[in-house]
Formats: sequence, structure tokens, C-alpha cells
Amino acid sequence: MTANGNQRPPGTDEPAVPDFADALNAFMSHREDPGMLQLLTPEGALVAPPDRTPGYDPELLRALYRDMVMARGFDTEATALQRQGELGLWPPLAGQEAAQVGSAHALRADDYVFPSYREHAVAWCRGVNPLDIIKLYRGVTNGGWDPRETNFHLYTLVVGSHALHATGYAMGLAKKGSDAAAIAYFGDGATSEGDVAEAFTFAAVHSAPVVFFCQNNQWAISEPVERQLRGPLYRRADGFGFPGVQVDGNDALAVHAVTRAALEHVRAGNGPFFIEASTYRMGAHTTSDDPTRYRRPAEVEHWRARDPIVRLRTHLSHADDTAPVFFEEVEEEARKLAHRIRHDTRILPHPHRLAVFDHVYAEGHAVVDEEREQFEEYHRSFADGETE
Amino acid sequence: MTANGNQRPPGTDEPAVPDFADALNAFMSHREDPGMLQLLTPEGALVAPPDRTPGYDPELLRALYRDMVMARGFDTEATALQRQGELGLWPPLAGQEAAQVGSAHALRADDYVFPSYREHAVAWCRGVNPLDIIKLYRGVTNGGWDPRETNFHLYTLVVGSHALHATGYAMGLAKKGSDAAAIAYFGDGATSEGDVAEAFTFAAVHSAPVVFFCQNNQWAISEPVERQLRGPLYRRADGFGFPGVQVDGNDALAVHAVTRAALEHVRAGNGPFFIEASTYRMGAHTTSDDPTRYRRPAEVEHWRARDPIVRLRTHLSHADDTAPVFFEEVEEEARKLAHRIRHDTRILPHPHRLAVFDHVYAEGHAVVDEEREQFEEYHRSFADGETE
Amino acid sequence: MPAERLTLARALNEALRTALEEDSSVLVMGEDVGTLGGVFRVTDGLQKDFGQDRVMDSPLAESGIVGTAIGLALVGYRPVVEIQFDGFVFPAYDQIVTQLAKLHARSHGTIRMPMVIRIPYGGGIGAVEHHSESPEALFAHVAGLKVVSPSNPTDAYWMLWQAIRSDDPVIFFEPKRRYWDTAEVDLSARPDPLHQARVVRPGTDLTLAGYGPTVQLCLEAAEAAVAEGKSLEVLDLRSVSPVDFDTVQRSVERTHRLVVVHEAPVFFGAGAEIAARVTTRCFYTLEAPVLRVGGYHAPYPAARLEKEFLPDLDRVLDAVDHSLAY
Amino acid sequence: MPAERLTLARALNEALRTALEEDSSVLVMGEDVGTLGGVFRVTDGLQKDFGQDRVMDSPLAESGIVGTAIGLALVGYRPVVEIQFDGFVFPAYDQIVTQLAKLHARSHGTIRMPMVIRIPYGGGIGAVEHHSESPEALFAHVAGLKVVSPSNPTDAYWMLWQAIRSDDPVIFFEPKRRYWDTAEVDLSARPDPLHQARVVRPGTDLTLAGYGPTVQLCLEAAEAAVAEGKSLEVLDLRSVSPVDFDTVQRSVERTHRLVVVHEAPVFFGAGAEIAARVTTRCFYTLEAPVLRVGGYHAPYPAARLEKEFLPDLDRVLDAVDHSLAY
Ligand SMILES: Cc1ncc(C[n+]2csc(CCOP(=O)(O)OP(=O)(O)O)c2C)c(N)n1
Ligand SMILES: Cc1ncc(C[n+]2csc(CCOP(=O)(O)OP(=O)(O)O)c2C)c(N)n1
Ligand SMILES: [Mg+2]
Ligand SMILES: [Mg+2]
Repeated sequence: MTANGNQRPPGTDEPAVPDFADALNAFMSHREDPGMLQLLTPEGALVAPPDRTPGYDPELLRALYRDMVMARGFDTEATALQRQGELGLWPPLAGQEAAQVGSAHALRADDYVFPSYREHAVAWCRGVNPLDIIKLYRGVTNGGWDPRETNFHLYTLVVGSHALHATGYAMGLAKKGSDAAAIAYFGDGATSEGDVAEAFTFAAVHSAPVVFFCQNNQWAISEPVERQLRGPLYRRADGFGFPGVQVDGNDALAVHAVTRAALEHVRAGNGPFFIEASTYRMGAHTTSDDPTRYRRPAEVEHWRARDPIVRLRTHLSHADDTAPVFFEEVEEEARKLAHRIRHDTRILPHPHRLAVFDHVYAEGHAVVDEEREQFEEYHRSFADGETE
Repeated sequence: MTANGNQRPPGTDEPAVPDFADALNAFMSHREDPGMLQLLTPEGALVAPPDRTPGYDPELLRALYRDMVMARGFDTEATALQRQGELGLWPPLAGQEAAQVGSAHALRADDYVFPSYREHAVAWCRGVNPLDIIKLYRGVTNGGWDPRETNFHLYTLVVGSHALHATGYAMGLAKKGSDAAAIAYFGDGATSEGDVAEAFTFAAVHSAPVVFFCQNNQWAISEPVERQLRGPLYRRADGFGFPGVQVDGNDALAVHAVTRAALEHVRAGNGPFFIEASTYRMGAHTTSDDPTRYRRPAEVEHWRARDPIVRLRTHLSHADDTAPVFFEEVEEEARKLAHRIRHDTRILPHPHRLAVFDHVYAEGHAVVDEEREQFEEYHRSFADGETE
Repeated sequence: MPAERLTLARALNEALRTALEEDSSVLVMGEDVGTLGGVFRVTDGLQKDFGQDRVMDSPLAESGIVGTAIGLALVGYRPVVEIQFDGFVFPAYDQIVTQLAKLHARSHGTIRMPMVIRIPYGGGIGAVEHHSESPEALFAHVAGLKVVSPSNPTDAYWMLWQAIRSDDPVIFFEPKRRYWDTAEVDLSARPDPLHQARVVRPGTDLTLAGYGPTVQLCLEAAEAAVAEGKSLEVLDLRSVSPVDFDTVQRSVERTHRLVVVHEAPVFFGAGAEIAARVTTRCFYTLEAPVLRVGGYHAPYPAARLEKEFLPDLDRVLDAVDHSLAY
Repeated sequence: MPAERLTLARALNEALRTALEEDSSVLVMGEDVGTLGGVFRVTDGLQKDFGQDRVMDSPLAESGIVGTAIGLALVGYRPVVEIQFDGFVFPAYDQIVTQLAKLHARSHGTIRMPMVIRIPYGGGIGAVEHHSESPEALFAHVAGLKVVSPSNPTDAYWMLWQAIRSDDPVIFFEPKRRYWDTAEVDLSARPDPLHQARVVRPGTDLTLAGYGPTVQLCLEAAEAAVAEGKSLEVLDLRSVSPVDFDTVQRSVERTHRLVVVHEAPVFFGAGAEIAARVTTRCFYTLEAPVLRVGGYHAPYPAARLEKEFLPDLDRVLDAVDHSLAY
């Protein structure tokens, strides 16, 4: 059992098969409009017969479904905790579960993930303890977990800056002769930041094994995607000399397939790969945000009908005859997770005040030492810890 | 006569004709390989017959030729002046005359130019006094000219940053309802900077009337273009949602035609346009540079055979029967210009020491005032100006 | 206009509104400043009233925002740029430091850069990382920029209005934890000059100098000190570049002691420059070294630790005691 | 290794070479550091000897260079990054300030950022704009970074070697106008701790403190002052973050007077922090305010004016006179 209470060690369910990318290409070339890749329709039906659907595997789909439900359970609970004043802030993920879980399941354990701040479902799949994410948004820490344990980096809040870290990391992997890959998650808005473009350039020039995974959730806070860029976004990569594809980000199966193909591509030394997963943030940008100020209910309704969890559930129950007990068990597991999180959040210890001075430097700094000393002295000056 | 002693007021020789872009398109679509646009071969022959060559006009070609020779004369003289210790630095332009003069002639007087630091030929065509550029590299000023007089902005040395200024300027032009355009000149290396990518995004989203003119001279100091990007470069624009083309940057006629079409495109409200002019810096990056450390003589020879001035001269003398006296007159003019520059450079006045404090702020600043006062007081303290 | 009770955020909104009305070259731009009215609602309703052409939502790219604003200024506009939070100004730092700050000097005065960059700054609101910083010293060191920060709704209104009318680039730091402070704002009173400090509470024993969010804290400290029989003078510096050293000097000549309070880390912070210069000016007058209360040389901590990091009443009074003990 | 006569630039080259030899995780990266060997030839020959995989020419994008170096550090490398000139570090400022400086603290110490950012800085070489600046204060204010600057070939060698071995990010400012200074460098002597200041010339009447390019100037001033019967002590601070205040304090306790000299503008410069802290530590010892000699609050001027802007012998001696007149 991993840190998050998740039975499955992260990312081991789908070892890369060398000809998967070929299968995906064959699938794409059979389609009339090779635009956005979709394997499951919003109604839960397969676009092609199972034997012509790359990576089709009901077991995998149930694993994806389970993690999507768990992630939503966690997310819903965290949102509630914020409303109750237990968290300072929460950026809800609801709506983006297929994009995150589908891609995360395509990763190997030794791949390294660079998330932004909303990748709770990816974190879950990697085995990060959800409570560690809670800690961050509760204001207990600016970090939360040891990235080396899960190869899931700390959240990065400065939009786009981690795309370069992923690129550098991937350059390093290649230098070391490893066939692991790096993946950077960022939003549609992030693609405007110069750092993302620079990451594209460096990754392309160095043929770095990095997948750029963009969740185009249609909004950067209040700005619709048309105000951020002139699309189509997935073509951005071509101008930097590497391939980019658009995938239905609410279709976990398609996301999984395309990410798996992308990872094969980059592992083979072909350089970076860009994925635009078209999805939707069903909730607010964060709990501080009021999306009714900038988007119409009809739009939200339109996307609610495309809920990625419903889609997969429909498919599993109709096309695959998954037994109802499976869904009940998953629901129950998610309820337990939410309960555990609620409980554990409330008893999270307050950080020690001296932690302000911890780890500013690895090898010390005279000014920090001096200030820490004065700080301690100052607090000692209050009799009997009256201000503790 | 304008400030640079150039008879022709800048940029008035070629009023935009609405269907020029169509003519260019027609030309392109008749070609087998619609890759790099070339109208004049390196041997000086027209690719298509004159009547099917967009914008073909011997008078224009002579005007281009004249300015190219003048610019090279100026550039050669400035390089010599630097070698003699009269300038601190000089970034030679030799080899890039066709790209610069061809594009500059397509501009209107009310268009606004944002150069980097090597656009001496564009400056010349805009009517900037060459001595003002000399001043900059002599270390007399960090500016040199009043951009409002020629709509030629100050040189920008921080690579790529002016691409955003051009975009903002163009956004402002559109806001004002003007049909003028902005053009930003930068190098192949500059395309790696985040600012250039951000400029592409802003320009595309705002449909700003700006032409991005990239002189791909194959090198960013010692780094060949393959170490900077994965090409082809002209396709960069497409990924940002606007057109980009590659033109033979040593073919002044083609550069002129494509820039004219690009300007029509942006003026019509279609948003930005990207031009990659493939050319070569025949000399050093700057006079501080030693290109023999990083490039092979064969490469330099290859490009020397593609000298843009020779190409145009060959065409004019063979295909157009331009009289030899024309070339002699132009040479003589260039010699005179060089002579004037050499003379005027040597007598350029030293700036006044108090200029250090000038124009730091438009509305003053107490610290500057205090420091200026102390500075004056300090200098007064030396008796009889002994340290003057 | 008669006096109105306004929050600091609302006063800023009114100042923007007034500037947009008075001068058609004024533009407002930034991330989410349009439909949303900004994450703090400082630009609320402006796009509705002045249109998308004058109140523009920008793509998510700070260098792009400032860089295009420079271009807009070149063609005659007066852009008022919003950076969403203090910690997100750094992608624009190059444009601010190498371009915006220098263009006037480089052009020998022919180009002006009448731009305001509004930055909500400082802590105390329990925010996540990068949302509570005080980077003013990083701008004050750069010649060509002016740096100011209002402490109350009235100053917020007038200082922003003045900053927008200024032909110099002004980095305008808004104390975000004071956004919801209310005060009677007299929109018809004539304001002080933008860079003039103000004695907000006279006193005789020691001078407390703050700006932005710490002025209120200094006032509370002065009030608390009364009980101990100490009379503290409080200065609202209002401007960090330039600093109104004349007013500070006059105050110190009266009180002989100075404590500077800001949220930014003390090391290389604004207090250092104030201490250095005031000590030079008042070397024989000062009866104690200029003391500084501020953040530590550490990254701004997680929200649950911020009260340890931020100057508070006790820390200010402690510094006052130290100073008076000399 | 025996002592060798080396220029400062060559000493840096030797330090890089030593580091590349000793530790296979050391990488050198930056614009033109490969084939060309850097515009100042500091990386000359390294790519030839250590290969393109360890000495990498980077695309022209400073944020990209530092950002990818962060990723390389995460995967176990020790990148030594070159920024071509002082004025071109600002596009990387965001990565340095919000990422590089904070990752160790954010990760509660589990991540280390053993990165060196080499920046040729300062004026005096008649360069064009953006090629002569001294932005060290803009880094020293940022917690998580260390900032050092050597003044001579021996320190250049040892300090760079130490900086590369440090597990903290070090901003390494190289005094470009001293690149061609030569000295006998003993590559086998044990170096002082990286952040320790050094008394390079003892004296009794006043302390002159400099770092990087101004140490030599301070020494010349001390020499010139002898003729006037003044004995000046000269400190080479060597480190700007942290500053070795203990050594400064001990010196000031002996001399009672301090003048700080740096090329950076005085306003909000390193001298301010030194003045503020030393005045607090030595309040009763100082017989004059700490005076500062440095650049003005103005953009670095065109080359033909730089001698007006830069501290020189006369200006240092003038400050000494002012201090001694108290
Ligand atoms: C450099 C930077 N600028 C601004 C912000 C404030 N901000 C946080 S999230 C966000 C929008 C991000 O949109 P997008 O990239 O589409 O991701 P999403 O939130 O939709 O997942 C903004 C503007 C930031 N965090 N970093
Ligand atoms: C931001 C920035 N980084 C580095 C430099 C140093 N530098 C000056 S020119 C140059 C190469 C530019 O190459 P390119 O853009 O191709 O233009 P070219 O010089 O070839 O015309 C470099 C690295 C700079 N001026 N600005
Ligand atoms: Mg989004
Ligand atoms: Mg080039």
C-alpha cells in the first residue's frame, strides 16, 4: 500500500509496448476527421470496435474509473473543507479527472511528473498522500511531500515556470542514458508565458524526453481561451519542430492511449511531444473565485453533460457489463477516503514557529543564524510563553 | 534632403497596392516548391518573366541597389573606425543588406520600426543620420536619435524585448484606427527568447498590425541555428495562429515583395505576419568577436558567392542594361558618405559630465537631485578644474 | 465630489474611473481585469463602462503585459497595468528594469513612459506561496522607476490618480491586507505631492516610519505606547523611491530616534537605505541606531506561520524599547 | 599543483576545469560557452576537453538556461551557468527568485539546488549599454541565494571552486574589468571559507570596504593616503550575501570609521545594508557615519561618461576626508 492508501504502486499497470504508437497511428488514419482524438463518445460508446481501439482493456478502464472517482471524492471533500474554513484555498479539479488519470496511468514509476497546482488526480495516481496536498492549501507548508518518493514534483504556482524544469530534468535523463521521461502539466493559460515557449525550444534542440501535457480547460481564471491565444493550440508544437496532438480530455481511454504513445515517442529519443487535452473545469478557478461573473450557465451545462466519470461509468456498465457491485465498492472507497481526509485535516499539527528559518539554505547563512537567534531571544523575553 | 543626406524621403517609393498580396500568392502557387520565396536567383536572373514577377520594377531595383551600397559603405567605414579605436564596438551588417533594404523600402513613412542593434541599413532607409548610430557605438550616448523624426525606434540591445514593444505599438495603432503598421526586426537567436513568443501571442490575440521580420543569418554569435531551434523557423508563426513565410533574404526583390504583402495583410486587420529572411552575416558578430573560432571558411565562401549586392548588380547590368555610370555614381556617393562619416566621427563632441544625471526622470527625483548637487559640489572642490 | 466612505480597494477603483474619464489615453490592462474586475475587484465595472478597448484582459504573460504596455505608451497611451500578485511580477522584471526604466534617459528625454504598474503586495491574508511578498526594494534600487505605496483609502485614491498623471513609470504597491479598510475619502481635497511623507501622528520620544500596510501598525504601536508614557511620532513615508528624507530628518531632529517598519525582509530592504541616509544626515542628533522591524531573510512562509514573519505590535514595541534603551 | 601566474579569467577557467574533472555531475552551460569559449574566454577549451554533453551551448534564452538548469539539478547535476553580461540576467530573474531560491525551503530540505550562476559584471571596459551593470543588491535581498564576488585571481579560482561545491545556489559576480589582472595563484593553498571577509591591508584610521572590482581601488586609495599620513585598513568583503559583519565590526572597532565602495548605485545598494547593520553593531564606536561611494541613481551611462559614474581614487579619498572630518 502506498502513502495515499492506494493499493496499486504508481504507474505500473501499463508497461509500454513498442508498437503502441503504430496502433494509434493506424487508428487515427482510419478516421475521416483526424482532428481531436476520441475513443469513447460522450455517450460512452466506443468509436471503433474494441479490437480496433488502441489499448482497449476493460481492466484498465476500471482502474481509471476507480482513480477518477477517488480523485473526485478527494476534491469534493477538500472543497467542502475550504468552505468550512479548514483550508485557506482550494483549486478544484472536478471535470478534469479523465485528463489527469488517463495520462497518469500511462506513466512509469521512474518517469518524473512536474505538476502545476491543480493536478490532484495525477498526484493520487502517483501515490502522493492527499493529506500532503491538503497541508499545502491549509497553509501549513509551501511544499508538502518529498518528490523523490513518488517522482511527483512539488506543485508550482508560478504559471508555466515548471515547463523548463521538466525540460531540464528530461535533458538530464537523456544525459544519464536513462529511458525514463518527464511530463509537465500546465493549463491553456500557461501557454502564453514565455517560459513555456522557451521550454519548447530547449526540449526540441536537445531532443529531450519530455511530454508537455496541456489541459485546455477553456479558461484561465476569467479569460476564455480565445483571449489567450489564436488556436488551434495543439499546432503550437509543430512550429517548434515537434509533434502535437489534440485529444478529448474527457475521454480517459483516449487520453491514456495518446499519452502512452507520446511517452514511447519521447523515450525513443525523438524529442518532445505536446498533448492538448480538451477538457473543462466544472467548478471555480479556486474557492476564492466566482465563475458566475464570467461564464454562462448554458456553457457549464453543456460540459456537465460531458462529465468524464459519467462517460466511463456508462461505458463500463453498458458495453462491458461491469457488475454494479464494482461501482458501489468504488463509491464506498471514495467515501472512506473523504472521511479519512476530513478527520486527518482537522488534527494536522500547526507548524513550529522556528520553521520560518528552516532550510533557507542547505549550508547556513550568517544573517539567517543571527535573525533566528534574535527571534528566539525575543520569544524567550515573553514570560512563561504567554504569547505561545 | 533628410537627416542622413539621403535624397529620398523615407519609405514613400512604394505605395501599397491592394492586390499585391494576391499577385504574390499567384506567383507562389505557380511554383513547384512553394518553400523559400526567391524572385532573383543568386546569379541575378529572374525566376519568372518580368511580367509575372510581383513588383518587378527596374527603378525600384536601382533604388534598392543604391541603398544597399550606401549601407555597406557606411558599415565598412564604421568597422574600420572601430579598428582604429574611434568606436567602442561595431556590429557589422555586411551580407544582410538585401533583407534590410528590401524590407525597409516596403514600409510607409508612418509605419514604425523596432530594430535590434544591427539594422544600420534599415536606419539608413528611414533617414536616420548614420552619425547618430556611430554615436551609440562610440559610447557618446545610449540612444542617438529622436525616433519620432524617422519612426525608427532606438536600437534595443536586450535581445527580443522589442518584439513586445512593436506589438504594443501596433495594438495602439489599431486602437487609434490608423492603418499604419509596426515592424520588429530581430535575429534567429532572438526567437528563443520568451519575449518573442509572448509577442506572437499578444499580436495574434489582438490582431495587431505588426510584421515580425526575422533575419536568419544562420548564427547567434557562435551558435549555429540548429543549436537554437528545430526548424523550419518560418513555421513558428503558424503555431501561434498567423502566417509565416520564408524568403531568400539575399534577394532584395523577393524581400521587398514579401514585406509589402505582409504589410498589406496586417494593415487589413488580419493580424500579424512573420517573415523569415534567410541570409548570412558575412563578418564577425561584432568587432569584439572572432568568427574563425566557430565557423569554417568554406561556409563563409559559400555565402560570399551569394553576396546580395553582387546579385542585384549582376541583374541590373545584364538583364536591365543599367548603364555603368549608375554604378559608378553610387560607388562615388558611398565613398563620400564614408568620408563624411570618418570626418564627423572624429570631431564628435564629448558628452558633458553632468549628462549622467539628465533625463533619469521626466519629473525629477529627490535622490537624483541630491546626488547631482553633491557631484557638482565635488567637482567645484577641485581648484581651477584641474581634473577636467 | 463630496466625501464618501470607501474601502481602499474601492478608492483605487474610483481613481481608475476618474483617470479613465478625464483622459482618453488612459488604458487599464492585466490578467482578469475585465469581466472579472480583477481578483480583488479593484477594476470592477470598468470594462463595462469604458469598453474592452480601454480595459483589456491580457493573456497570461507578465513580460508581455509590460512589454506591450511600453509599446502602447510609445504610441501615446498611458497604460495602467495590473500584476495579479506581488510574486508574479518577476517574469516582467526584465521589461521593467532594462526597458521601462531606461527609455526616458536613453532617448535623452524625447520618449516618456507614463505607465503605472499596480501590484497588490504584502501578507496577512493567509494566502498561498507567492501571494504575500513585498519586493519594493527590488524596484527602488533601479533608477528610472518611482515606487510608492498608499496606506489608507484617501491616499489610495489620490496617489493612484497622481501616479497615472505622472510622466514617469510608477510601481504602485497596494497593501492588499488593507483593501477592505474603510475611511471617509474627500475626493475634492487637494492632495499632497506624490512623494511627500506625512506625519500622521506627532510625538516627541521616537519616530516610527512605515509605508503601505505598516502605517496602521505604527499607529497602533504609538497608541499602545501611550499607556507606557511614551510619545511616538508616526510617519507615513508613502514613497519608497524617492524617499522623502527631508521629512524624516525633520522628525528625527525632534525625536532623536527612528524605527523603520516594513513587511519586506530587513536584509537589503528599504530600512537599510533609510537607516544609512538618515544616520548620515542626523549623525549627531541620533541617540540610538536606526532600528528596523521587518521580515526575515527567509522565503515568505506558509500562511500558518506568517504572523511569525510579519512585524506586529509586539515586535514594533520591542524595537521601540530597544531604541529607547540607548 | 604549484603556483602559477594567471589572469583572473584564466583562474576561473582553471576552477571550472578542476570542478569538471573532480565531479562528473558538474555541467557548464550558457550562451556561446562551447566552441567559442565564452565572450570573455572563461570557458575556453572546456567543451573540447569535456565534450558537448558537459559543456553545453544554450539557446539564447536566459530564463530557459536557468530553468533547465534547475531541472538538471533536480536530476542530480551541478550546473554552472553563465549569463553573458550583467544586463542580461533579468529575463532569468523570475526563475532565480521564485524557483531557484525557494526550492530548498519549499521542499523542507529534501531538494538541493547546487547551482552557480556566473555573471561578468561591472563597468570600466567602455562597453555599450547593459554591459557594465552591478545588480548584486537585487540578488542579495532574496533569501535562498548566496552572492559572492572575487577581487583577484587567487580568490577567483578558490571561490568559484567552493561555489560549485556548495549545495546552495550561488550568484557569482565576476569583475569583468579585472579579468586580465594577473597574479601568482597557489592552487594548492587551503582557501578561506567562501563567505569570509579578509583584511587585505591593515590600517588604523579608517576602514575601506569593497568587493569585486573595487578592492583594488581601495588598495590604491590606501596607498595614496599614506602620503597624507593616513593609515587606511582595506577589507575585501568577498561575499555580499551573507556579509561577514563580524570581520567588518572587528575592523571598525579598531578604526572607528567605515567607507564602503562599490560600483552599484548607492541608493538601495549593498552599502546601505552594511551601513545600517554596522551602525547598529558599532553605534558607540563609530566616530563618523558610514559613508558610501558608488554609482549614482541613474542608468549606467554611455561609455564615454562611465568614469564620471564609477567610484575612482579621488572620490574614495574625498569620502575618506569627509569621514575623517567628523
Ligand atoms: C506567473 C503567474 N501569473 C499569474 C498567476 C495567477 N494565476 C494563477 S492560475 C491563473 C490562470 C491559469 O490558467 P491556466 O493556465 O489555464 O490553468 P487552469 O487554472 O485553468 O488550470 C492565473 C492567472 C500565477 N499563478 N502565475
Ligand atoms: C537578453 C540578451 N541575452 C544575451 C545577449 C548577448 N547577445 C547579443 S547578440 C547575441 C546573439 C544574437 O543572435 P541573433 O538574434 O541571431 O542576432 P544576430 O546577432 O545574428 O543579428 C547575444 C547572445 C543580449 N544582447 N541580450
Ligand atoms: Mg485553463
Ligand atoms: Mg543571427
